[in-house]
Amino acid sequence: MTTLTLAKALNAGLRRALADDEKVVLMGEDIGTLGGVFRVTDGLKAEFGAKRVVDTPLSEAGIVGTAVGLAYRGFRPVVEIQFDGFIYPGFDQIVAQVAKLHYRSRGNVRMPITIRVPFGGGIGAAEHHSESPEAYFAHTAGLRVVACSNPADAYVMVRQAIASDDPVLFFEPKRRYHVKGEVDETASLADARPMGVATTVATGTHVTLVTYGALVQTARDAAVAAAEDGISIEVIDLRSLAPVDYATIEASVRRTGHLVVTHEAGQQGGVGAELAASITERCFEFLEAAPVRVTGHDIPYPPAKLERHHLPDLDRILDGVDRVLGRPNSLSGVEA
Amino acid sequence: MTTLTLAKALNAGLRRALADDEKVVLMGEDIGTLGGVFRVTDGLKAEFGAKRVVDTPLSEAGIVGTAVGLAYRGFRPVVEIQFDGFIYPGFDQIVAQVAKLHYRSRGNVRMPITIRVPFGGGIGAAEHHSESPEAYFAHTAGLRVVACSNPADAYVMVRQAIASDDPVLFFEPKRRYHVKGEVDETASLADARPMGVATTVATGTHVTLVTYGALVQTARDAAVAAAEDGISIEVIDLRSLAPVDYATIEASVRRTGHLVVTHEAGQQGGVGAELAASITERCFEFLEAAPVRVTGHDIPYPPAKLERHHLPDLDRILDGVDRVLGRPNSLSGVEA
Amino acid sequence: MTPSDRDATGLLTQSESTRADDFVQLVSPTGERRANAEFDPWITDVDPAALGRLYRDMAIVRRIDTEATALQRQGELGLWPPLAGQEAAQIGSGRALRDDDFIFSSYREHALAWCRGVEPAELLSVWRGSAASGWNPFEHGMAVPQIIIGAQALHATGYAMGAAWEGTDTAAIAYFGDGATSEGDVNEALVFAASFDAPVVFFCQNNQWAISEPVGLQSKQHLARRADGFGMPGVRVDGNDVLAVLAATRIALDRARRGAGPTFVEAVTYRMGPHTTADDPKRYRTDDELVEWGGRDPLARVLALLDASGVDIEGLQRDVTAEADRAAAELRAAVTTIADPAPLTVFDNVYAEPNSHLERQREHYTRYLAMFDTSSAEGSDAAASAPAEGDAR
Amino acid sequence: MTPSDRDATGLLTQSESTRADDFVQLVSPTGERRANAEFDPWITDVDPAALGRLYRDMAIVRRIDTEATALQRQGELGLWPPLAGQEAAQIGSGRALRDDDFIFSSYREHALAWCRGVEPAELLSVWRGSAASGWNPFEHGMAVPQIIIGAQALHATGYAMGAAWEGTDTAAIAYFGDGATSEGDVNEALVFAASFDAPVVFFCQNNQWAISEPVGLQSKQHLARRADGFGMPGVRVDGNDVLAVLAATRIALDRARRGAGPTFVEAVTYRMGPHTTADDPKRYRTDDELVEWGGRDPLARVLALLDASGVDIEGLQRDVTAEADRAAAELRAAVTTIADPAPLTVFDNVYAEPNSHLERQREHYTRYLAMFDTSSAEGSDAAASAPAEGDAR
Ligand SMILES: Cc1ncc(C[n+]2csc(CCOP(=O)(O)OP(=O)(O)O)c2C)c(N)n1
Ligand SMILES: Cc1ncc(C[n+]2csc(CCOP(=O)(O)OP(=O)(O)O)c2C)c(N)n1
Ligand SMILES: [Mg+2]
Ligand SMILES: [Mg+2]
Repeated sequence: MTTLTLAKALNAGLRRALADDEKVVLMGEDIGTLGGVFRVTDGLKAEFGAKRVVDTPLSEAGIVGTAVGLAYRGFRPVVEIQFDGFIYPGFDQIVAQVAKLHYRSRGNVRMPITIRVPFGGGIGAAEHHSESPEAYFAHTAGLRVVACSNPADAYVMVRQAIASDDPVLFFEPKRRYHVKGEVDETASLADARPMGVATTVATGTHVTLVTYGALVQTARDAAVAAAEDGISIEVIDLRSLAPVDYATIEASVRRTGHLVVTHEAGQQGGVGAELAASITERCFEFLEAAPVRVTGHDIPYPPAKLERHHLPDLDRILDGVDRVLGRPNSLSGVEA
Repeated sequence: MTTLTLAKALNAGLRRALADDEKVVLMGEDIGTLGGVFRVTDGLKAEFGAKRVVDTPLSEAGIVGTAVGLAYRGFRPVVEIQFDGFIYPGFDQIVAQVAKLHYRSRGNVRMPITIRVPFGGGIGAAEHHSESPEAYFAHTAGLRVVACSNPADAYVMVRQAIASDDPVLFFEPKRRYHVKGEVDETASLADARPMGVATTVATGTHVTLVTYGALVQTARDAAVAAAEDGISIEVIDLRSLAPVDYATIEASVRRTGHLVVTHEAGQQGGVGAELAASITERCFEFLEAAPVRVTGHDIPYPPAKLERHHLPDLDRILDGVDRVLGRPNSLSGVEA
Repeated sequence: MTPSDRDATGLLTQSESTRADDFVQLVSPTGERRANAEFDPWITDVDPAALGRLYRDMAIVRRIDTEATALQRQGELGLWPPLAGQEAAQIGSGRALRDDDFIFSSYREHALAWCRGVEPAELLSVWRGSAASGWNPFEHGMAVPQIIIGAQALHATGYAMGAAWEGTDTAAIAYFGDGATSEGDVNEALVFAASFDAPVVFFCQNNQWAISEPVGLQSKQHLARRADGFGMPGVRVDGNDVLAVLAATRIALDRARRGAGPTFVEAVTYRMGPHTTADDPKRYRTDDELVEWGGRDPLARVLALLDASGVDIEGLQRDVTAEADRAAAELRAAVTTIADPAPLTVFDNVYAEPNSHLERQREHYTRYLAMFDTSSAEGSDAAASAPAEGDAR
Repeated sequence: MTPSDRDATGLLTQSESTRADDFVQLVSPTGERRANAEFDPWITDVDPAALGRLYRDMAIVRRIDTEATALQRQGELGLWPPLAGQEAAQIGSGRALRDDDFIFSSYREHALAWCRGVEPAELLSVWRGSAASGWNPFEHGMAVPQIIIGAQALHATGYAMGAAWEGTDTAAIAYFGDGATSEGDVNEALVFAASFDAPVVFFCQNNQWAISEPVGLQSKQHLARRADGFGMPGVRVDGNDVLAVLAATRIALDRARRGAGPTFVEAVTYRMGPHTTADDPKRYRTDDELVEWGGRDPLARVLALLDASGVDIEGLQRDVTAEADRAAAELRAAVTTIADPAPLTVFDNVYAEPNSHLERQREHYTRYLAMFDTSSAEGSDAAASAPAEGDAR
């Protein structure tokens, strides 16, 4: 076991992937000489050379589109999108090409492309630097969408994503890049938990609280705080947003009868909508209350000084828990 | 009252908007001389000139991006995206610019841009010509998203969209372009039903069936067929996908206790997910069963010969109705 | 503050020539061979026999194209984008390629598929609406057709980058139209290709139209001039002159193989037919234009040149016509061999690896189909027994 | 088949010069005035007094920039992208504009905001993280800053199209960097501008770097050469020479106003500071480079020229320094006047018209906030009493 920050765990995972498979190439803006604006690729260009760790021109469609061509040629490109809000110029290549080429070619052409996206807010950044665009991709057939929340997962999941023959949108909780955790750098991928499987990070009996990325830690904190009030929360780290590991969530909700989903992205059509709808379909008779969503507002990401009024935090999550349990909460007495 | 096809009703609505406000300009590929590949803008360039009905270079980001500049200058651009599947190259300009500029400029800059999108399948077309991308936009704060389903609405709603000071994604059910209906070309916008309000197109007591666009007709047909089996379906044409007129749906579901949502787009994170989740939140104690979604599969749009195995049709909708009512259906006996 | 009303020149450079015939032509419309010191050395191997083979290719793809259009009119195909008029541009470039070079085409490059030995059924299945694509790209060195305008230019660039990184001298070629040059993707491809010295040829068929829009709406400048600003050579050739196209493509491929980077080739040609069978070109262009371009036919000039070289062109035409008719007959026959896809194949190949969500959807739909039919839905004829829209329950 | 190993030339044209100093320069780094027959007539009005005013502008914006950087280091701003080194490029172009011209800038054009009379608090509020934007674009003829690289080039083009359609002779100007030229949006803007003869100036500040990436990664060709292929003139000027920039921008604006269409101006300059205060340029560039560019300082050469013209530059410097210090003090003072935004303002201005969904969300969040505090959440100081992360319930 080594103690690494999440960013360094990703770095180690990428290094390992580069070493294990010569067809793995990293591409992106400022990922080479600079090592990425978050230093996730620090040192990798020096170690593997400019043809394995490629500083590209400033163009997201260009990066993803050339990655498609490289995949045609048998490479496994790992693309870094510098910040969440800069993924949209590459949207067409992701949604109309990367996602569809395996289908379009009747399985002849594989798109083992990993698209790394530092995502989410809470770092006091400027506009377009704190977005949570994951729902767009979870709605796109042909893509897999995952989000890591801790160093150990980051190290393993990034390698799993690269090893996957399907394209993977890999979301990294940027505000947790510098948080440390234990990483087992010796464990083999074969033994690791598949990236499609969720993790129950705290067990509980009253409420199932599902989230992913940076909010996993907040959810755990909420569970600890709630325990003081005698409320037992089971926290599930979704890890895979598409497909979702419903088996784990269902089993939990059947026991707790209550579901709260929280994410930073807006509510309308967010990942929480799908979770709430699907769990209602699958567990209707077990639900004691409607699933509650605690999300960012449906607004453009606000200026830094206001972000704490946008992002779900411990208090807002607990308010959601109170709501699902019918305890006094901010909407008590409000007609639904 | 005049009898017009949906395409001709849109043409009439656009003509009226061009005549009423000289700041209205139409922009798009092949919309001028050709009159659009669906002829929706037929004759308008001849009537209003090449500075009001503008054939643009072949670039969706270019069209939307220059529309932003025109809006800055006080114009009300109406953009045509030739087919649903070609909207993605313009995604960044729509999501990061059009949607956010009013917020970003603290209300100083308005973006009264209408983006017309012929959408959906069922016309035997090639790849990228039958997509249903509406959920991406419904998830995007700052946009309004509407879909018309008949000539009368088309005529009025396109004018309302153009008159709106907010950007509107305007979805047109392309497979119903040639279906005729009565249009009142004399009615004033002031008296018209606001585009944010849903329409109950068939009343019923057992099930609330919500849809939009081309499937509104299929849903009506389903209601007629179900009536023969003694099942009474209330059909709601959503019209506005963002924001959703929950008042209308809630009132209906409180009576029927059953909700079915149907759309052509895939299920994961589709508009139906939001509707199911929101109605569950708002009407939990009235629901007798989990809301059912009848949607396209979560696959890239399939080749033409398979599209009827992808698109919801009358039978699949009725199967969903049976499911929500607990009658024998395709999933009878399947664990949820 | 306005010292003169003429443009400042100095470094405010802008090239002037936008004459339509400002291009390399090796064979005139009437079949005269025009000497060109730069290009001639690249086609010294093209003797009358070789020229006859190029003629044969062009005649056959023209015939295939006509037959496919007819098949569409008869309801056998859902859509067809005709290549008529662009035979020289496609055959001249296609025959310059080596087998290991990789083609990233748009939707109209049927002649390239012909060069690559794509079978008739493979060619038509996608236009019939029977399959998402017709052939295995790796069997033919040619990607599946691209409908999103310009997207394939980036794919070709990435492929070429990879081929170079592997140390091979394989090249990639991207086909796109005049309209496509306005899309960001094509321009970004030029940026990447130049930056990485990618061994890629950008082959732009300027057929004068993007559906109803004339090329002048996309650019007031010759498209080949676009290249220079991105740091690569550009060449404008008579795209109806198969020799000029062949030479230009060979020059470009040679540069690519030598590690000298990308080249932009603009082949000036004309789409003689509609944009697709769904298009009505009468709404936007005149008969005069058709007549004018008809006089620059790519096949006629080769025949005239062969004639002047003493070749028995009547014999050639007879043979080629017979061959072309056979190809057309094979095409027609192939249509009927394209099976309707089985319903459940809609779920195939969405993912390369198991996907729990999609497997569940597939299972549910299987159960749904089973309600209508007791025979298996997996069989290729199952489509026939699946529910029709509006079936009574 | 390979007749020679040199490149075919002929129409395979590619321009050769990529020398860094291949640009228009009117004042050398040491202050010598270089005659230029094309450009000189455009700056005959710039007498020593006018030149002194340009110097003053540059000195003040440099001081403002330094102060803002200091404010960021002291925690008063969240981020600051310094303009140091680019004063001549920004002031020279900014002072060429007419009041009714409209500016679409990137994030680094603080000197343009200065030219347009943007108040200190308006300038800083967005970098403090207090507001989505600082000023009303219509009050200053300058759009809100753009962070999405290149997007504003299309906005400027559309604005210019509209201004021309209205029959005015107003122009628009788009500012972007060398890195931005690789984005599709910038290239599409060139396409649209040329196609519609839009009265727009594309002003590219080639400051040699896009964060850590040198301009050579984006293009091996001079960026100004990009213009020609799109059908517009391009000019490359010494961007550290305020007179060359002024003249080039005036020429471009004149073309725009005359209906002659767009122009591309490449101003060759250098970012002396980090990309933003969050950047560490030591990781990717050498001190030598800084020293070299330091020798081409845009202010020093103007002083030298003024000196040679007999101006009392010590007096000028004294006055300007005092003025700059006042501007810096005002900036510092302004920071403290920027109120923290009230919590519920997060919901303001998402839509211009009533929106049922958002109103409900706002109402719910209002109730939520009310749980923590009995005083109004609407007041501008309410933020202070809003819940802190991790507050016990
Ligand atoms: C991104 C995108 N936008 C629009 C279209 C619709 N469309 C199909 S072909 C075409 C014109 C293409 O013109 P050109 O590039 O000249 O190729 P040509 O058809 O002439 O071969 C258009 C606009 C598309 N397929 N993709
Ligand atoms: C679409 C997009 N991609 C990436 C970024 C991240 N980013 C911000 S500035 C920058 C470099 C810009 O370089 P250049 O255009 O030369 O402008 P400069 O900063 O030098 O003024 C990058 C990559 C962004 N803001 N937007
Ligand atoms: Mg064309
Ligand atoms: Mg730069």
